[in-house]
Amino acid sequence: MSEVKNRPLHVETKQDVTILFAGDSGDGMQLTGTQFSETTAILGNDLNTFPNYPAEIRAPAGTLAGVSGFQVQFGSKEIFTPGDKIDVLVAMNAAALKANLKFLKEGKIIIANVDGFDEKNLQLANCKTNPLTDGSLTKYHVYAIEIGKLTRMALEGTGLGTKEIDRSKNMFVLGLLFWLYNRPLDYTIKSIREKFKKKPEIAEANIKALQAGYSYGDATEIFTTRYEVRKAQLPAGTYRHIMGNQATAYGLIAASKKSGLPLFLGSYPITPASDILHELSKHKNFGVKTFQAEDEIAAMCAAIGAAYGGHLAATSTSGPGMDLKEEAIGLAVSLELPIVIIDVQRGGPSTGLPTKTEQSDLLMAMFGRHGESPVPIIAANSPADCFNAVFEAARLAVEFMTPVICLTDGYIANGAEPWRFPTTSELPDFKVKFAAPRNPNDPPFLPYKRKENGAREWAIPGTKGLEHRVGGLEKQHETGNISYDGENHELMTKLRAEKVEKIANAIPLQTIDNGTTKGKLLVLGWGSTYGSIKTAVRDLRDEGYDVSHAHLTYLNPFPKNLGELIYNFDKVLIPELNMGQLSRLIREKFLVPAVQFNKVQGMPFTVSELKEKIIATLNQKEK
Amino acid sequence: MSEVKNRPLHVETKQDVTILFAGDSGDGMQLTGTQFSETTAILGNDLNTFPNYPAEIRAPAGTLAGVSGFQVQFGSKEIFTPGDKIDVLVAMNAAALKANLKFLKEGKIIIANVDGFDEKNLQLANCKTNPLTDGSLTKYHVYAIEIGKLTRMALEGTGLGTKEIDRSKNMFVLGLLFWLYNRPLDYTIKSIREKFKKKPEIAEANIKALQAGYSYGDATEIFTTRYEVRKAQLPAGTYRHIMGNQATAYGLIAASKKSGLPLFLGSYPITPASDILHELSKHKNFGVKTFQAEDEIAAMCAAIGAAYGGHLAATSTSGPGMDLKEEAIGLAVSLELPIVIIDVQRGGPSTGLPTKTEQSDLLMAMFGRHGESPVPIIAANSPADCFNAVFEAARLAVEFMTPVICLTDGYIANGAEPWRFPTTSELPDFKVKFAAPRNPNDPPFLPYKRKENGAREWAIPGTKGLEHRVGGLEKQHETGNISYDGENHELMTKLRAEKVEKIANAIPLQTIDNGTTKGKLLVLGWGSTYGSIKTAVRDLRDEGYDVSHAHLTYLNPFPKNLGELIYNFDKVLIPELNMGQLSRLIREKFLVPAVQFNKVQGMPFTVSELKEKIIATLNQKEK
Amino acid sequence: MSALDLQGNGKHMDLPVLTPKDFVSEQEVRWCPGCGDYSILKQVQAVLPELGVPRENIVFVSGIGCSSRFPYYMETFGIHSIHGRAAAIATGLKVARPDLDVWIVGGDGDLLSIGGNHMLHLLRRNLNVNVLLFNNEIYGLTKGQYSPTSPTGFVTKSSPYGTVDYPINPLAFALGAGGTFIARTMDRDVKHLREMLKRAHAHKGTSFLEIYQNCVIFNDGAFEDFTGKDVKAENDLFLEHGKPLVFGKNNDKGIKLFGLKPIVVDLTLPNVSKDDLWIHDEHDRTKADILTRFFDEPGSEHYMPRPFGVFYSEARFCYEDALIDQIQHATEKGEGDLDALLRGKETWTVA
Amino acid sequence: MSALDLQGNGKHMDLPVLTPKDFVSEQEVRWCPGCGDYSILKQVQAVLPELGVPRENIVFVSGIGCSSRFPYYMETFGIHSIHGRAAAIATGLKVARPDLDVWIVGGDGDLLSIGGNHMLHLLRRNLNVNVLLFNNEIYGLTKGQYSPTSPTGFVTKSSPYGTVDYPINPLAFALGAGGTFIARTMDRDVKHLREMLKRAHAHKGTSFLEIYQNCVIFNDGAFEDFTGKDVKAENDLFLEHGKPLVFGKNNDKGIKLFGLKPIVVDLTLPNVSKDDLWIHDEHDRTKADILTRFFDEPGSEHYMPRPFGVFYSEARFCYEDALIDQIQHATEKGEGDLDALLRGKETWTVA
Ligand SMILES: Cc1ncc(C[n+]2csc(CCOP(=O)(O)OP(=O)(O)O)c2C)c(N)n1
Ligand SMILES: Cc1ncc(C[n+]2csc(CCOP(=O)(O)OP(=O)(O)O)c2C)c(N)n1
Ligand code: SF4
Ligand code: SF4
Ligand SMILES: [Mg+2]
Ligand SMILES: [Mg+2]
Repeated sequence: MSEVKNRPLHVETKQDVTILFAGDSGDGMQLTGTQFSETTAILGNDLNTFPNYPAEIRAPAGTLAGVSGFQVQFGSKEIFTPGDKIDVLVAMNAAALKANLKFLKEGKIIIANVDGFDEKNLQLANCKTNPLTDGSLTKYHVYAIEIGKLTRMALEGTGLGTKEIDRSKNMFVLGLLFWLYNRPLDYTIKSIREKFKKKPEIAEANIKALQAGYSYGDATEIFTTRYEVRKAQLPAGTYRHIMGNQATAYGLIAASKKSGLPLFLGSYPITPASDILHELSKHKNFGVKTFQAEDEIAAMCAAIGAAYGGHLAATSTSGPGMDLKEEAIGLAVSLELPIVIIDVQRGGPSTGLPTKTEQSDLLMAMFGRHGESPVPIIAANSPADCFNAVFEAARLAVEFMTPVICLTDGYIANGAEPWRFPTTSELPDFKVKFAAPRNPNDPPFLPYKRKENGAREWAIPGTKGLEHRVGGLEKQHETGNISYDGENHELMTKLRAEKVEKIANAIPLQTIDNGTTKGKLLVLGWGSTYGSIKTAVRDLRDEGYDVSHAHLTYLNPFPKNLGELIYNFDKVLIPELNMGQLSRLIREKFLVPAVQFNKVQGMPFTVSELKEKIIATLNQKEK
Repeated sequence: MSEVKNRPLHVETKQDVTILFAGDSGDGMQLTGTQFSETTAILGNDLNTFPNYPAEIRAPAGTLAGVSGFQVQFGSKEIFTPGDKIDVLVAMNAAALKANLKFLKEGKIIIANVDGFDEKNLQLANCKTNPLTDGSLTKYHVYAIEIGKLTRMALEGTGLGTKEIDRSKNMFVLGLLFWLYNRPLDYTIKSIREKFKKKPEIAEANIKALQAGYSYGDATEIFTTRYEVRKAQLPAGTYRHIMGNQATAYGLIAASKKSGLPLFLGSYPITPASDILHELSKHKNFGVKTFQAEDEIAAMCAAIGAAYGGHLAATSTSGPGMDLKEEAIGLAVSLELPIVIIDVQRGGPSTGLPTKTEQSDLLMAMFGRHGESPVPIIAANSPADCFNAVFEAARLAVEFMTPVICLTDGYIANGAEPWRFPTTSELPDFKVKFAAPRNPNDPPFLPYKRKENGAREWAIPGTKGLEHRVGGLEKQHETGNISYDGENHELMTKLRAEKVEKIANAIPLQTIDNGTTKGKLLVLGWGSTYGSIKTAVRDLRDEGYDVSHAHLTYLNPFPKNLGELIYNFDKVLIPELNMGQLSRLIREKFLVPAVQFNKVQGMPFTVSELKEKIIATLNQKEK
Repeated sequence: MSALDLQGNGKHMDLPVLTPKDFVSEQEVRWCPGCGDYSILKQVQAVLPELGVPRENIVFVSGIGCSSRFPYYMETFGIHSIHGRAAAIATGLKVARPDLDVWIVGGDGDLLSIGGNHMLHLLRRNLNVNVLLFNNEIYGLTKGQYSPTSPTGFVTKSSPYGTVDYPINPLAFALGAGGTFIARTMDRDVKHLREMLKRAHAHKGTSFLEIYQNCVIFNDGAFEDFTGKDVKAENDLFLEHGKPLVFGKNNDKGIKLFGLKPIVVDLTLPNVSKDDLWIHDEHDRTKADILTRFFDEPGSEHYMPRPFGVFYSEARFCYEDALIDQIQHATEKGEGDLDALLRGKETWTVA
Repeated sequence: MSALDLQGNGKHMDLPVLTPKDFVSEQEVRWCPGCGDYSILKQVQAVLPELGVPRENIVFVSGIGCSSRFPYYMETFGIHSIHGRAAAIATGLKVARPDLDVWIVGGDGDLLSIGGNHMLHLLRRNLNVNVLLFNNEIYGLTKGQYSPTSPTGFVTKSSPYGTVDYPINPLAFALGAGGTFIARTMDRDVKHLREMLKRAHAHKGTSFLEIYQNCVIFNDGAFEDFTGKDVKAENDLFLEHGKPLVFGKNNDKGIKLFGLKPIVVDLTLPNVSKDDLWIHDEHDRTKADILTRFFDEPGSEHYMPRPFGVFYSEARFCYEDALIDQIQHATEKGEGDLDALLRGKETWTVA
């Protein structure tokens, strides 16, 4: 090991940096990335992350299929995406390099684990020659480091086996990156100690490796530059780091508190939604009841049962599970019970690309049930926004006595960002008033009598004098008795539709996120494309283009002023990670020839492809 | 019994007549109506029928809820609907009269069974006074006949018990109607003998009652007019009488013959689709395999298994069952296997109005699955047309290797009409060529290599050298191997969508059913509204209105010329038995402000309400 | 009322004395005249007042089918849901509200065909609910297709050549699924029916009660061998805990275990004694299993009479109790603080 | 090839001699290193060549899960379908093509949680297919939630406080569902595994084979008591038809029936003889039922060893055979004439 000495170091200040930690599934890249991000967040940078891992639990080690990546963009300006192209590629083996080199900017850094480029690894990655030595990487700054070996040296004498020692090499890399970007180790050290509470020897080994990596950066002369990324100018407030599914879980707990209703989640595990179930099952001290059902049908039905019983009921799933829930969602529409249905969208159709992202369940959310059964839809636009979306879904569900579908997707569900979290007192209350008990002499209870907003009363069992029956057959207006009368059916169909339409009165008007309220081009997005569109439009506006950005949270009903807002622009461009689902709704509703921009590659939009499309759209002559 | 004598009889010729046989669920009105219709069809009248019965198996006798009706319109002109208003109301009890009087034209006939208006029946029907005697029916010709008593008299001495005798009173009525409209008894006599093959004494009693009714008409002097309805000028050919679900079953058997594939139906009973299962399970001599599954998911999945095995696979259900099938339909989209999915739509949402009709599953058929999973859709427009629709669905499924949804609804599924049935040789062949066996030295088999029309080959187990795996995960182009590659996913998504789009090349262009190819107003319909729209437009064109009618069979993809055709009209009006589902698709696709006309009352459109709407639309100034 | 009383324990002060009539809802009953469902409805209405549960704490949950109309006729809370899902809905309801008295009602198609999986998982989870399976061996509401309990060869609308399905044995299924209370009764023996309803209610855990129910329209007389006045005594075996298995018009037949094989013995023969007979033990899972397979047709060679009564009962923890326990434990250690949760472990402040 | 050969009877002339390698597909196997699935895959590939079935007549059908990737690795026909539906798809396939050799592969979640109902109905219908249940008592693919076979109290991602679910007993369930072949084996005893695969294949009807499978990542060592070299002999009971129930390192323990109660006896004691032991009888449904409940934890008081082998087998007609029979009978009476069908009984002609 080279001696530690003070050497002249160049310090470069950066506005933003994108790092991709890539390695084999077993290399612990997700943990490394998370730790780097959390420390970076605490330092006050804005950031955005994107984990991208294979569908297999342990894809074959060393192969391209087994590569697991964690991308983080952080900066001193506001960051809305994990970055298009990367500045630093950490490649723990040959496959990780090969799979990701195309994303690396020219002239930028590769930190390669030499031990991951031995013959076996090269073969597994289908490399004929070793890229570290065959001259193919001359366009980049390559730091080829024997990370495995160095880690082993650092941990010599700890008494741990080679297997355990090798597991720490990700900490060595992390330490090195912390040195390179001048970040303190203490947060990670604390986390490691907590994680390995029961195995202190493992904890200490990991910490040693971390420190060794840091020292290595300090000591070796191969690094001549260190980088500084200043604090971001974020809105004032207290921040934390949060992942999308976690925010969703918290949103439900918050809604439970604010409504005064105990929370019930019926769910069946499915990627990428399972973490919502996992997170909520931890919080039994909030009185949260999680029920892992035998399937998605049972999960939805159990939520119906719990809602009928007066709980704040929710169910969480992804596409294939949504298909299965549809019949029961139709029942909830007919029963007019409040249920929050969370669909963490993933690549379809069928099993599709389970670990990749897509926005292709919007039309199913709108129309996925037989008969006329309208359901309100809300979409989250970032990891932290999952909290707001699901909280709002719960509020509307309870206020309007209706199931509400809340759409997130794999990208934001697994992604993370700093979150200026609210305090309890900042969150709106929506305490529920159940239907009151009645005396034998009171007029008969009318379970389907409606309030002004179109909602019926929530009449829960255990309430004296409210005995009544509900069901999926058409109900007589007000009494709720079975009715086969045609005109009554039309009336009820209209009342159910109107109730959903009336939600437009209870939600904010649509605003322009960035830009002017009139102009040449409106880019209209929804859901997880927020960050990319925001960044692209911001950049182009800086460059002087006449383009504005509006982003929909409410997909059904639309905000009341949406048409007006769209008509104020010459053109509207709708980028979506599907084949044009919001486009269909907008075209149908407002009869405007929306320009579509669609991508279904399991990945978010890059900012640059959006910019290109926006410019092309602006330049295109009306046909 | 009064003597039979020759008396002067007025004979009136009618172009069309609508009769409603109405009675208690136990009164056998469905049978009576069917017998009348079949005899009438054989006589050469055109006709259209509409059975309308309660959801209960045996709703409480005598009540309004228990009323069962069978409406038939027949005539010497072409008949496309069961008639808006009725000319003859047969009312077997007070409830039947009360429930249906509003449909009777002024000045027309009521044939009432006096025995059904005793105190008990009046009470059950919530009648304070007896309408037969309280003077409230002066606007009609009322024939109050003691049908029960007369039947008992006729069957005296047969040795049958009162209960059995009373069951024959519907035959008395039928005989009377046969006399009134001058129809022969022989067809019905033959049917009765067949039906009660094993109980000849019951058969003879029914025949006696039938003849007694006929003689009663002849003998009594209360009828002074007899009616004649001449043969209709139908297109030349040989006709039979057919019900919708039966036609659907026959269409599948015909497709099985014409494709050379054994037929497999996986189904789970549900109103109003069960009769397809019932009918097909009778035809084991055609090699038809019917599988009554444990639920709709299993039914659809079994169809997938059978299709994979090389059968012509189908599944039949109604709305709630469709919800459940959606996940498996998505799998079929991904596997690219041919399956005919029949949805006999009924009133929704949820359990809704199970025995009533509606057209509200179109958008679910389009968008009911997560992810991008396009499925072709075909709709039948009349009972007999169910045959064509399902046959065409099978042809397209096999030719394009895709599931195809075939929409019918409760109205046409249970309705009946004369059918100029095809001969086997008139039906197009679509013999299937499975992928050929391969030798070990042949290049590897590519299960997802596509033919020009976008379809892959059908490679069935048992074929040497074709061993391969398929699944719901995204597949690599051509090889079909699992692929998580983003660009491949986009390619496959597009290829699947294009394949469905290419069906537009394999279907006829849209024609104008009635009217001109340019004009003021196009009435655009789909499915079971055909008859009502056709009649309304024909009548209005006769009155000189500038209105034309086009009716869609192909809902996805639309015929290639549909846009052009629509743009040739100043306005387009879309009447649907839903809240505007085709309207949404047309507005979205062609950006035209289609005028909606919606009804969800569990009943078809009446011709008169359509006419009114058409005239109003023509008169309305452009806004 | 603005909050949820989770502490409700099913016992209320000053209960008004209720009568069967108090459980009759306003809805007109719409089964076919003569349907076995009427009798079951009546007996349930007769038994409920005796259970001491306030009317507003009772919920009937059903799916779709003739039998599933049941909740509409009960003046209690009720959900007539979708086909096959009653058990799943009841599970959510009971987990949310252990204070309620939850009854699941459904047909053989609803609970065992489309709803079989939810039944399986309900039985193993052992929520404290009561399941009334109206077994008429037919699909009534959809007008006569065979059901999973229909005998092989049965000719119905969907099986004109006779079914080729081998039927489910509902009680054997329930036992295999881990059910803790398994019993059988019939629509026509109202006394036995009432007793079984009470036993089912008294059991803590999922009570699975199969009720032979006659569908007069599509499967009339399916159980005539067991419910018919004249034949009943010879074909039915009424189980009583601790009593020997005796049946026959004159109580002249008994059942003995010959190794693991049950055989019928003639008690009138000199060397046959009641003391040798199988003594019914509700808690013996093996005996219960053998009893579920007393399924011969009357008249067959090794004929066994059809058992009625409680086949099996077992004390086992209920899902909802264990869950509530966990919540209580967790809450005792400190109720959740939303602000602390949202804040998390690490925060930073931007001025 | 343009038509379907329905006459195929599974036996072909001139079969090339196949080896296990011929059943290895090109697809890279992607289970975690050390996963029990590898062993099962290998033994299936080893056994298939011995069965005499042409490769192209074999179809593996699975749902979703780690285990459900199985078909991809087999050089046969295969469908990797959707979660829980393999049994339903296989049913349609087998009804359409009785000539094929159909195998269903899946995990405890796939076949018993979401897919439980299809399994129930497959078992009672008794189609001639083979079910391989890879029981690892966990959801592997979704990264470690409890499954319906996980023991109560199990701490997993979705049960941080321990599960409150009472587990399914898969073999008791299968027996209660009317299964005709019920067996258990394990990933690590490759000889026994091979034998069971052959027995399952040989059985005509639905063969239900539970395979204890170790998930190294999320539930490592779940079956260590039964598969571990050192402990196996003391904890496992290998069933052989007609043989007494003997186990223990030195075959020194036996099982005796004391009435209906099984007890463990020490064969080294002087007055204990092998002749008194329970003789295994595959066709005894009651014995099979008792065996399915040998489920104590090693070391518990009335400890029973865990049985492996064929618990039960029964000859019963298969659904598809009965259906094909009906079709043949109907066809013999006269094949369907489409023109006659379309024409119906009554027609009239318009000139
Ligand atoms: C999803 C769905 N599938 C099918 C049906 C149609 N359906 C209603 S009830 C029923 C079965 C009725 O039989 P059972 O459950 O035995 O009840 P019973 O009428 O005999 O009391 C069926 C198939 C439905 N309503 N929903
Ligand atoms: C409809 C649906 N729900 C949920 C899932 C997610 N899912 C995939 S596999 C699986 C369970 C895996 O466990 P198991 O069947 O025991 O197989 P193992 O991975 O343990 O072999 C789940 C819940 C899915 N793919 N589809
Ligand atoms: S059809 Fe059968 S089960 Fe249904 S109400 Fe009538 S008699 Fe009862
Ligand atoms: S997660 Fe478990 S079951 Fe799945 S492949 Fe890995 S070891 Fe096997
Ligand atoms: Mg039934
Ligand atoms: Mg598992």
